[in-house]
Amino acid sequence: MSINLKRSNAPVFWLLFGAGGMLSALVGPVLVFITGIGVPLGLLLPENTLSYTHVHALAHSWIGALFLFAVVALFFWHAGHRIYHSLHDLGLHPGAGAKLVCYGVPLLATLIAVYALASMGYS
Amino acid sequence: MEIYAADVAIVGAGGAGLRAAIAVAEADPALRIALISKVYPMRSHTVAAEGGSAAVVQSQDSLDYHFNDTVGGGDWLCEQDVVEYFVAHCPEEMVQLEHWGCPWSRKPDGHVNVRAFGGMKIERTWFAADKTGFHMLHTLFQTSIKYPSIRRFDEHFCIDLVDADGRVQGIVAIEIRSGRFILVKAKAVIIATGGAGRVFRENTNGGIVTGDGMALAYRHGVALRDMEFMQYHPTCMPGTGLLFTEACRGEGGFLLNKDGYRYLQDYGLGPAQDKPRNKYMELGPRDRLSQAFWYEQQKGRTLSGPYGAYVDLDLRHLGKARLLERLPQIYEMAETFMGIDPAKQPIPVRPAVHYTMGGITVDGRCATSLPGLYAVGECASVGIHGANRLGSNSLAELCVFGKLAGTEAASFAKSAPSGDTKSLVARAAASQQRIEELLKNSDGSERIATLRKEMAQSMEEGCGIYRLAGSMQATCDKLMELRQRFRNIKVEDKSRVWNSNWLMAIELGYQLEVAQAIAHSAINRKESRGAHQRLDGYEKRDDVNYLKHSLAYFNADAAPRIEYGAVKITKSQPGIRAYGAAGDAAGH
Amino acid sequence: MNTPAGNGRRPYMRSMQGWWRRNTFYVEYMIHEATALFVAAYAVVLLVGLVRLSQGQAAWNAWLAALRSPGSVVFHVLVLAAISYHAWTWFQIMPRTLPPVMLKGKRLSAAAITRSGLAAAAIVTLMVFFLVRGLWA
Amino acid sequence: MARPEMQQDTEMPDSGKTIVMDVLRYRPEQDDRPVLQSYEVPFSDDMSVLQGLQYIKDYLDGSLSFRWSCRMAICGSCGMMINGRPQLACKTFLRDIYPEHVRVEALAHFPIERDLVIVMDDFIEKLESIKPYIIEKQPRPLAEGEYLQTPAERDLYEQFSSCINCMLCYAACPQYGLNPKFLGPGIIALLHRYNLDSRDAGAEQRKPLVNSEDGVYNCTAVGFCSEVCPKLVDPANAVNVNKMEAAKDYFLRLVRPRGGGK
Repeated sequence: MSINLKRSNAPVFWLLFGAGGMLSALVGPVLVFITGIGVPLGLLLPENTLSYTHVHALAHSWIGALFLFAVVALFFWHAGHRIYHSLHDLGLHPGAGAKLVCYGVPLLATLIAVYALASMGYS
Repeated sequence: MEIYAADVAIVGAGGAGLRAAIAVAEADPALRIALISKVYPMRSHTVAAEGGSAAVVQSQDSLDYHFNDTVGGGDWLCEQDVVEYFVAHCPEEMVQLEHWGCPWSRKPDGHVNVRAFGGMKIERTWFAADKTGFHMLHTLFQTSIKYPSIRRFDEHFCIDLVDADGRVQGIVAIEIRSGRFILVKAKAVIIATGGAGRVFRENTNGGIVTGDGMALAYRHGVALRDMEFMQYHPTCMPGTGLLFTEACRGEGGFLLNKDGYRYLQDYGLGPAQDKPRNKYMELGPRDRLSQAFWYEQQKGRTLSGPYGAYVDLDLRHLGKARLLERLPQIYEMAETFMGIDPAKQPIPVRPAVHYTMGGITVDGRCATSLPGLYAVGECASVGIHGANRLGSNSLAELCVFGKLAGTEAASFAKSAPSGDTKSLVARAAASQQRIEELLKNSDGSERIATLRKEMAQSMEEGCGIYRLAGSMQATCDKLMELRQRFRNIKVEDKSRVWNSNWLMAIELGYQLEVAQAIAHSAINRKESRGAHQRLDGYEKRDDVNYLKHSLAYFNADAAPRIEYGAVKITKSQPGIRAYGAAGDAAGH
Repeated sequence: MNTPAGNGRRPYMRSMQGWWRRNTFYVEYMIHEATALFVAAYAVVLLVGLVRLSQGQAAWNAWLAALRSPGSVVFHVLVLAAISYHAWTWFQIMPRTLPPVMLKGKRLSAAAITRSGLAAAAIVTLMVFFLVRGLWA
Repeated sequence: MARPEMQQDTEMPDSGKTIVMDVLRYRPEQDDRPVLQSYEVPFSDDMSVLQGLQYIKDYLDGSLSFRWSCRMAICGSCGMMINGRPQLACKTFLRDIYPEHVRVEALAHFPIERDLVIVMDDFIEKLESIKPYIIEKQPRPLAEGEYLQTPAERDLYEQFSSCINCMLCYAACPQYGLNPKFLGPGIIALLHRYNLDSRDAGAEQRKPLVNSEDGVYNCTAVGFCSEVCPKLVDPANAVNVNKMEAAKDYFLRLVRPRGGGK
């Protein structure tokens, strides 16, 4: 047997996966409810909860922007990593292409999120 | 035939074999070591030892106490000079294991903790919860990986020793996975194959404990010594014989008969007290406790279950927390195998065969009468157990004498010349042919299991806790008959890859010969001593005629020849073996 | 058959095909892994929202309007179920991923760690909910 | 037909009942692939699956091969798939399956040598690779006595030292099945055991294995390894705690001066 002692790069992706997993476990359900169910149906939440003024103000603040960025980017990284491993689990032997997609999409999403937030400026 | 050239070959990779291998490797890294075992090392039966390993460590204890407990416990049939060496070297070996990572249980201050055990004046049993043998074995196995000169032959079944020019020069083994034969040339060979408890029906031993190494040495003219002394452990699971460690009693467990009475006080072990007291009651020696069970059974005071008579091992008063800390495996076994919660219910127990006190005759340096051949551990009789082994001396023995056997074999190997390979191969080929005959014997009609069962049943009847000439003779006759029938054994499986049917047949051959040595040694010892107790006019110890080691010599197809050898006495003259208040009165 | 002595070894390797159907533990594992698809989908929704937000009020309102479509609501109910299941399993596994957590010299049990995780999620959920409601109501 | 007498090592009360055991057979010298073979075995409430197999070997079919020894769940020999789950045959009871059939197969994810015997070379080689022994800071003479180690320090690693090398966790780990190069749960648990031992200073030497492509990150936290462990070792914990260690090492090495790390 030859044990491959080449250092794995997985820590980068694993940490992003873990952070996203923890964040989505903590705030995922409530965010989905707010944006996807509560506000659209006016359920438990006033209709103007997600008004442009409110949300833009949130995105305009450092802390709010950071939160939005973390949620969007880390959710992507979490999902991408898990999907990549699931392809392996299903015996699809993901090659470089799959890896590119599973980690490239989160990277792209991260950049877009940064761009979108930056374009709004900070107060 | 494949040939591997080693300097030292070690057969058996349990505690003793591993310790010996490490000793050889440390003695001289240039020596090539072949470590041959029919199982992977961590499966060896050392793994099942529970309670602990003896070494003097407390300031109120002394080497003399350990010596006296051992020699008195062995009913003075011990080699006293060897016992002196043993007790003096136990502490450093236990510390050595500690340095190698053995997870000994600790006191709050970080020092190693010790517990009480049967027949001991002062607590000196080092323990790792109740999995001491397991932890020692894994520690030794994993440590052995550090030494590149140890080449393991895992799952290689040793079928013969190869001797030439009056000395041992190697071994022949079957590689189990392929069925191929291999000759391991060696200038010195150490046998460390463990005991032979499976020749009895109800026993605590693993399936691999079949006396292989004993039979190998025996066939090559080395005497088996003191084979009549088979230790019955008093607290075993009825039916399966699985062991509930002596530590159950060391921690304060009680033995109760059907009236809930601590019956040991009726057998010279009292008076009964609530707290465990060394050498009293449940902390008496194993032979006495097993004998007391037998008498209780005769008096109709035992309980009765699907597997016959039993008594209760009561641990309830120790409380669940302490049981889980000190006896976790016992807890698990009682729950899994018997559906009993030992914190709430007593555990049914009865005596079962546990340990082979006798074995391959070796001197105090582990050397047999065949030059180059050494033996160590349960398969050997180095002389420290006498007629009854003290609990926790066997694990210490593996280390103390494993190391000694290793260094002795190493120095022998360095001075011995290489043998003539051609003649060794010829001898090995003859052994191979004999073993292959078993496969070719297509019209055999005797089932392995039938013969094994008849042997085990007969051994229990003739060589149990109490013995009578008539039943011992019947056992001797039965064994002779079984050896005849063995020639007609049927090995159904003719294949080569992992053919365990074949291996079981070979093991049965070993067992029958070792069983014969036991039975004939027993019938010839006309006295009662330690684990050999007779009820036919020889109820007393007879130092005049039998303060001697029995020596069983292989005698081809006939019954073994029994001779006697002197016992080395240095500082302890045979005295009264007393425990409880009587022991205190006698000054023990 | 009739192979020469000792050459009969032919270790057999079994296939891993369909391994995840072999017991309920694996099936459950695959289901909780599959929640990643829903997390990904929701992340896309949020990313689009973020981009729309940066494009101004009209774009943002269009995004909000899209969220009100029946299809979107049904989709988010599914996402809520999946992501809640993800949260549940995440905290079930958490004791296996942490070094021993000591509390007053005693090791915290696996069940206690899981309970703490679930409790934290519940608290965060309520906090976010009331923060959002309180701030903007 | 009267059934033959019971085997020697354990006498079982005769209940008159039988149970069917379907055993996956593979004899490389005659079988192309594994096939199921059924045996009808006398059944009593206290019989383990191992005792059932022993009965088959002794009285029905001597050619059935399997490993076993201690019968008390400590030697680690008799791991096998019993009704699809990795278990020790000596610790699994027929009464819990009766009257269903008992399906017995060789431990999953390992090559079958023959019948219920697997090839365990891979496990042994991995065990040898992790330096599973105390690597002392500096040698301590025996005369200085034992290392001091408090019960709390012992408790840290004790659990991981309880591994009996039965390999049930490997049979439970799909990641090992999918990629046999993965170091795997039991071995990482043992590695962790030494790293956690207050007497050991070898963690640095074992790191490259943990950090490697065959190391801890092959694990996707399925967790079944810990579920099936007969000794409650929790190998999944060892693996996942080491992911965090490996991650720390990955990033710290970037901020540590070259060669200046400890």
